[in-house]
Amino acid sequence: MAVIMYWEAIRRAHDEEMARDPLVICMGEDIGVVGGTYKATQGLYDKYGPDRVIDTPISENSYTGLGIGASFLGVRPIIEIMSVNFAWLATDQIFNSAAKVRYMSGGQLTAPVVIRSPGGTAHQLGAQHSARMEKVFMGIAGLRVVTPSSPKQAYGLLKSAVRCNDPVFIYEHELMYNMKGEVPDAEYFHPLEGSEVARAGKDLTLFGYNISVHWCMQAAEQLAKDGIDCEVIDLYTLSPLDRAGIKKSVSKTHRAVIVEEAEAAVGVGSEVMAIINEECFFELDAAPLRVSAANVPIPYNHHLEKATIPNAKRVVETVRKMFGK
Amino acid sequence: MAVIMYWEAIRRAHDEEMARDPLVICMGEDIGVVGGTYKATQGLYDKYGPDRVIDTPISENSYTGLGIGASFLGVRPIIEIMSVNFAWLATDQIFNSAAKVRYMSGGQLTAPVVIRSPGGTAHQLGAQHSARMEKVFMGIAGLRVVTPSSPKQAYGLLKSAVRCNDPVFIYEHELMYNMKGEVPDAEYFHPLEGSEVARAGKDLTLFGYNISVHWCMQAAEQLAKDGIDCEVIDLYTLSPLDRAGIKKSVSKTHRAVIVEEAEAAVGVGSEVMAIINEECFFELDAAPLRVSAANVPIPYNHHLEKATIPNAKRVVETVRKMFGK
Amino acid sequence: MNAADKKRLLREMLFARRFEERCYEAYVERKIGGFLHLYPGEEACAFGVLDAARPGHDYVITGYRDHIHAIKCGADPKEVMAELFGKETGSSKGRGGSMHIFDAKHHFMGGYALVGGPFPLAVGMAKAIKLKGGDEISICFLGDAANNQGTFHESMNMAALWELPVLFVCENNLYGIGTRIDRSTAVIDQYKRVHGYNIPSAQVDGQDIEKVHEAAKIAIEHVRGGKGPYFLELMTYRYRGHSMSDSNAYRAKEEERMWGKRDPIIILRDRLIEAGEISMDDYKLMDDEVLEEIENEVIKFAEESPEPKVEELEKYVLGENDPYVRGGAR
Amino acid sequence: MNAADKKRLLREMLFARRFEERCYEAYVERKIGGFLHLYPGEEACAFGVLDAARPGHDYVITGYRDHIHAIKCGADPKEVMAELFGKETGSSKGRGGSMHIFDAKHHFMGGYALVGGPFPLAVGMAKAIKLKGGDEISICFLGDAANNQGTFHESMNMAALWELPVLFVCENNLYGIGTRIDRSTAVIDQYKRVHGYNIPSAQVDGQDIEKVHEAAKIAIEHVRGGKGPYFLELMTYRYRGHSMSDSNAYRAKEEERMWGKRDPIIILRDRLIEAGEISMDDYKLMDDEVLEEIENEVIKFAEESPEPKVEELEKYVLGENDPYVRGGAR
Ligand SMILES: Cc1ncc(C[n+]2csc(CCOP(=O)(O)OP(=O)(O)O)c2C)c(N)n1
Ligand SMILES: Cc1ncc(C[n+]2csc(CCOP(=O)(O)OP(=O)(O)O)c2C)c(N)n1
Ligand SMILES: [Mg+2]
Ligand SMILES: [Mg+2]
Repeated sequence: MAVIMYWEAIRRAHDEEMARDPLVICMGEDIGVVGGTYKATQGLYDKYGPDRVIDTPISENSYTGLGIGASFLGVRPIIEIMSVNFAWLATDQIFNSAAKVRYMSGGQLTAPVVIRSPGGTAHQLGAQHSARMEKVFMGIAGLRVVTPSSPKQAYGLLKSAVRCNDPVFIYEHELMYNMKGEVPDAEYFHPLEGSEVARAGKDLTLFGYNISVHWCMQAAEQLAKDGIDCEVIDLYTLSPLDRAGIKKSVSKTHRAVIVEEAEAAVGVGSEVMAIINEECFFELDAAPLRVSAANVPIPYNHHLEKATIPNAKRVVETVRKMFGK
Repeated sequence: MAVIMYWEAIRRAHDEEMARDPLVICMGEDIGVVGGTYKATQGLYDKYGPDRVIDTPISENSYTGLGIGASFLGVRPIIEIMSVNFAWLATDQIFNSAAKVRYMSGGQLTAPVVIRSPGGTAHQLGAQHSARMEKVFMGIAGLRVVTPSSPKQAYGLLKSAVRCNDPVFIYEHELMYNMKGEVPDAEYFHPLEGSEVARAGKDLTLFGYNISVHWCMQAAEQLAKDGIDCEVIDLYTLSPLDRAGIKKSVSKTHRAVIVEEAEAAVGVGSEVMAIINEECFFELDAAPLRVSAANVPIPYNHHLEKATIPNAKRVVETVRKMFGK
Repeated sequence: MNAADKKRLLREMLFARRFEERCYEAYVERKIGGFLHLYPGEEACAFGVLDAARPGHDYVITGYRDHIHAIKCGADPKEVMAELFGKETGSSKGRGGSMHIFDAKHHFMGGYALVGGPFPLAVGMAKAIKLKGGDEISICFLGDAANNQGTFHESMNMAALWELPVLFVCENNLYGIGTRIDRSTAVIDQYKRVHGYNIPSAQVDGQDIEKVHEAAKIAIEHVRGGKGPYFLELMTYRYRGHSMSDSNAYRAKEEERMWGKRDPIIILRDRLIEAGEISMDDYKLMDDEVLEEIENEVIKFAEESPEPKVEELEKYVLGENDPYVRGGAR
Repeated sequence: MNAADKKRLLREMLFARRFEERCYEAYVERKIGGFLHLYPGEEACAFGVLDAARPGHDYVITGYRDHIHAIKCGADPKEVMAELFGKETGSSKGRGGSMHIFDAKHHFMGGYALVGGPFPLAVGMAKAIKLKGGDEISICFLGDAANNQGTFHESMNMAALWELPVLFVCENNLYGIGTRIDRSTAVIDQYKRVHGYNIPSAQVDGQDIEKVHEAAKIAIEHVRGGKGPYFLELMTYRYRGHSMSDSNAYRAKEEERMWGKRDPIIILRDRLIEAGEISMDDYKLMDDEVLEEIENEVIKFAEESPEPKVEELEKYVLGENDPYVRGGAR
C-alpha cells in the first residue's frame, strides 16, 4: 500500500474514473490549467483536455447547476467548489435541483453529480473563508453527504460517489490535503453509508468526523494514560448518519462525547445526541456532551481563532470532566 | 384589544415603523403595487411611495444584499423573501455579509436589516415550494432568528426586529397569515430572546414553534382528556434558543417531546434535545422524543403530503407511547 | 409551413387552450391543488418553437408554466392531467404536480419552480449533448422576469464561452407576477440583454405562430449547426392571472383588451379561413372534438386513476440498492 | 491635474507600493497570516479614481485586495498594518485581517472576500445615500473575474433601474487567480457588458494615473450629478501572484515583461522628471522617506501593539444591551 497525501488520493480517484468513463468530467474554478487550489485535479487538464477538465467562471450557482443539468443526460460531473464558503451561492441548485429532481420527477431523472468542497477553519482566513457547513448539507433529503478523514477514505469515497446514482456532497478539509496515509494499490470503493471504529475502547465513545477524528484519536491516546479507554467512531457519512453504529458503540461504552469543528447549534453534535437519546437513552451513564466551536464568525487573529476551534486538549478536558477527574 | 389576522399584524408593524422613521423601508418581489403575496405590505406603496416600498426584480441574493448595504448607512430595510424556498439564493448575502460584518469590522459596521420570509409546507405546493429552512438560519452566529406563532407575536417581533441593531430573520408561515388573534392596541415590542409558556402543565413538556405550537396545543387538549397534563413551550426565538426556559420546564415535567415541521436531521428537535441533555439530563424520566417530518422532498399528492408533515394526532400518539398508553 | 401543418397546429393550440381551461375548472372543483400557472394566450410560443425543433429528440426544459411544453414534446395529455390530479399514473407519479411535469422519455426534462433555475440546467444539458456528440439541442423556455436572476447572466456567459448548443426562448409576457417589466428591468428589450455575451438574438411577435416558427427555424439552425447559443424573444401575453390566486388587478383593462384581440389561435384560424383552408364550421367541429377528447379521455383517465400509496412515500428520495452505497458490487 | 497633485500622487503611490512590499516580507516572516492579496502594479486605479472623488466622504467598498483603497480613503496605514498583524489596534481590531479592512469613519466600508459580494452592498449604499438626500456617491472597486458572478447582473440592473449614485470601477488585471479572462468570459471588454443595462461606461488605460483621473472625473460627475450609475473599466496588471500562495506560473513571461514596462509609478515619475518637476534624486529621497516611515512608524506600531484579549472573543457577534432584545426600553 502506497503512502500518499489526501490530495493525491483525490487526484488518483479523479484520474481513474476519468480514464474509465469518458462521461466523467470535472469542473470548478482554477481546476484546469492551475490544477486546483489544493491540487486535487493536478495534471488532468493536460491529460483529458479542456472539454472534460473545465475551468469555470466565478459563477458558483450556475456552474453547479450546469453540472447537474449535464448529469440528467448521463454525464458524471465532479464539481469542485473551491471553498465551502462559496457553496452558499450554489445551495439553490444543490438543494432545489439536485436533491429534489429524482423525487419530483417520480424517479425519472437522477442527478448523479459529485460536489466536492473543502470546509473548515484553516489558518487565519477570517470570517468569510472559514465556514463549516457540514450541518447545512446533512439536513437535506435527497442528498448524500460524506466526509473523509484520511487519504484512503478520500480516495474510496470519491470513487463510490462518482459511480453512485445519487447526488453526493463530499466535505473535505483545507487543513487535510497534505495529510499522508496508506491507500490500497488496488481499486477501492469506500461505502457511502456507515461509520468506522477508528479505535476500539470500552469506557466512552468519542464521535468525530473529518478533522475532528484526529482530535479524538489524540485525545484518546492522552486519556488512555489516565486510564480512560475511549472508543473513537469516525462518522465518515454525515447523511444518512449511521444510527446503528452510534447505538452499538454507546450501548457498549455508555458514555458519549461528540466532537465537531462547527458551532454547536443544530449541528452534528446535536443530531448525534438526538440519535443517542432515541436509540439508547437508558444505556447512558452520563449526559452526553458536545465539544464544539465558539459561536462566533471566525476571527482573523491567531489567538482568537485558536480559542474558537476545538482541539484534542478540549476533548480531553471534557472527558475528564465527565469522569469527574 | 383588536382581533386581527397574522398578516394584518405584520402590516400594522410595517406601517407604524415606516410612519415613525423615514429610514425604515421595505422591499421584495411584488410587495409594492400588488401589496405582497400574503398582503403583509398592503396599501403601503400608496402611502409611502416607490422609494420606500420597493418592488424588486427577481434577484434574491442582490436585493437582499442591497438592503444590507443600505443598512450600513442607517437605513432599516424590512426585506421580504416571498417564500423561504427562494432564500437559498440569498444565503450568501445573509450569512456572509449581514451576519458577519459586525464581527469582522471589529464592531464598526452593523447590518440592522430585518428579513422576513414565510416557510413551511402549505397545500400541495410541491418539492420546490415547501421548504422549512428554520434549521439553516438558526445555526449561524451573528444572526437572530425569531418565528411568530400568533398575530401578537408577528406584530411585536417585527416591531422589535426593526429597532434592533442586529440582523434579524423572521420565519413566518404560509398557512398562518389568515390566523386571527388579539393584538394590543398600544404599541408593543415582543422580546427577541426567550420563550413562552403557552400552556402550563406538569407531566410533560411539548416544545413547539410557529405552526407546531398549535399542533402542540391541540394535542395537549386531547391528552388532558387522557389525564396527561402537558406544558407547551412556544420557542418563538430559534436563535439563540432559550436554554433557561427549556431547562426550567423540563426540570418541572421531566419529559419532553419536540415538535417540528421539518425533517428531523440537524433540526430544532435535535438542538433542543442536546440542550436538555446538557442542562438537565438527570431530570429526565424518559428519553425525549421528536415529532418531525418524513425525510422526503415534499410530494405534491395530498395524501403523501399529509403523511409527511406532523400534526396534533402524531403528537398525541408520540406522547401516549412515551407514557406507555 | 404548409396548410396541413397550419391546420395541425391550429388543432394543437386549440387543444392546449381547452386543456388549460379545463385545468382551471378542475382547480375550482378542488381536483387540482397547489399553484397552477396556465398558458392561454402564449400558445404560439411553445408550438411555434417546438414545431421547428425536434420534439421528443431535443431536450426541453422550462419553469412552472409547463403543461403545454410537456405535451408538445410528446407527453400524454392524460398523464399530464393525472399529474395535476396527483395520481400515480401522472407524468411524475403524482409527486411533482403542476409545476413539476417531467417526461424523460420524450426528453421533456421538467418544469421547475425556482425562477431562473432552469438556465444553468439547460446549459448543462447542452454541455452533455456536445460531450456525447449528439445532434440534439437543448431548449430552455423561461419568462421575461426570470432574466433578472443571476443565473441568467452566469448561464449566458458559459453557454457563449463554450459555444454550447442551447436555444433560450424568452416568453416575454410583460409581467413577472404583478410587476410590469419596466418596473423591474432597466432594459426592456430582452433580446438586447444578450449582446453582452455575444449571443445572437431576435425579437419576434409571439402571437403569430408563423412568425415564431420562422424565427425559431433560423435560431435552431444556428444552434444545431454548432454555432453556439441563440436567444429568441417572443412578445406575448397571458390571458389569465399569473396563477390561480392572482386577480390580474395590476394590468390596465385597455392593455388586456388590446392583447385579447391578438389571440394566437384566432389569428391562425382567421388566416386559414381567409385562405379558404377551413371554414368556421370546421373550426367549431375541431373545437367540439377537442373538448370531447379532453373530457372523455383526459379527465376521465385522471379521475379514475389511483392515488399513490402512502407506503411508498419514501420512494424516489434516493436510488434503491445502489451497489456503491455499500462500497461497490463485491 | 497640476504638478503639485502629480507629485503628491507619486508619493502616495510609492507609499502604497512600499507598503505592500513590506507586507510581503512580513508575511514571509509570519507576522501576517491568512490570505494576502497585494496591489503592486494597480496603484493608478485606486489613486486615480479616488483622487477624483471625495475620499472620506464618498462611500467606498471593495474585495479582498483592499489595503490601499482603505488608506486612500483616509485609514491610518499604521492601523491597516496592525490589522494585518492581527492586533487590537488594527482597523478591524484584529478580527478582520487582510481581506477585511474596515474604516467606517472614513467611509471605507470594507473589504469582502466573496467574489461579487460587494456589488449589491455598493448599490445598497447608493440607495441609502439617495434616500437620505446626501451628496456622497458609492464607489465599488472589483476585479474583472467578479463580473461573471450573478450579483454583477442583478446589481447592475437595480442600479440602473433606480438610477442610483454608484460608480463601478472594474480593475481589469486580465486574470481571476490563474484563469485568463478569455478563458472565463465570453465578452472580454468589460465595459461592453453593461450596455445591457443602459449604464454608460468607458475603458481606460489603468497604468496612467492621469488618464484614470480624467475618466474618473467624467464618471463621478455623471454619478454625483444624479444621472445614475457609471461603469469604468481600467486595464491593469498585478505584478505579484494572486495571493501569497500563487506562483504566477500560468502567465506568459513575455506578457509580464510587457506590463512590467508599464509600471504606473514609473510612468508618472518619468513624466514628472521629463517635465522638470522632479529629479531622479528627488524621487530617491522620496522613496527613502517612504521606506523609513513604513519601517519606523507603520511596522513599529503594528509590532508593538497588543493582541486582542481572548476573553473578548465573543464581543462584536451581536450588539450589547440592545433594549429591543428584551422587548423595548421599558
Ligand atoms: C427564485 C424565485 N423567486 C421568486 C419566485 C416567485 N415567482 C414565481 S413566478 C414569478 C414571476 C416570473 O415571471 P416571468 O419569469 O416573467 O414568467 P411568467 O410567469 O410571466 O411566465 C415569481 C416572482 C420563484 N418562484 N422563484
Ligand atoms: C464567491 C467566491 N468564489 C470564488 C472565490 C475564490 N477567489 C478569490 S479571488 C478570485 C479571483 C477574482 O478575480 P478578479 O475578480 O479578477 O479580481 P483580482 O483578484 O484579479 O483583483 C477567486 C476565484 C471567492 N473568494 N469567492
Ligand atoms: Mg413574464
Ligand atoms: Mg482580475
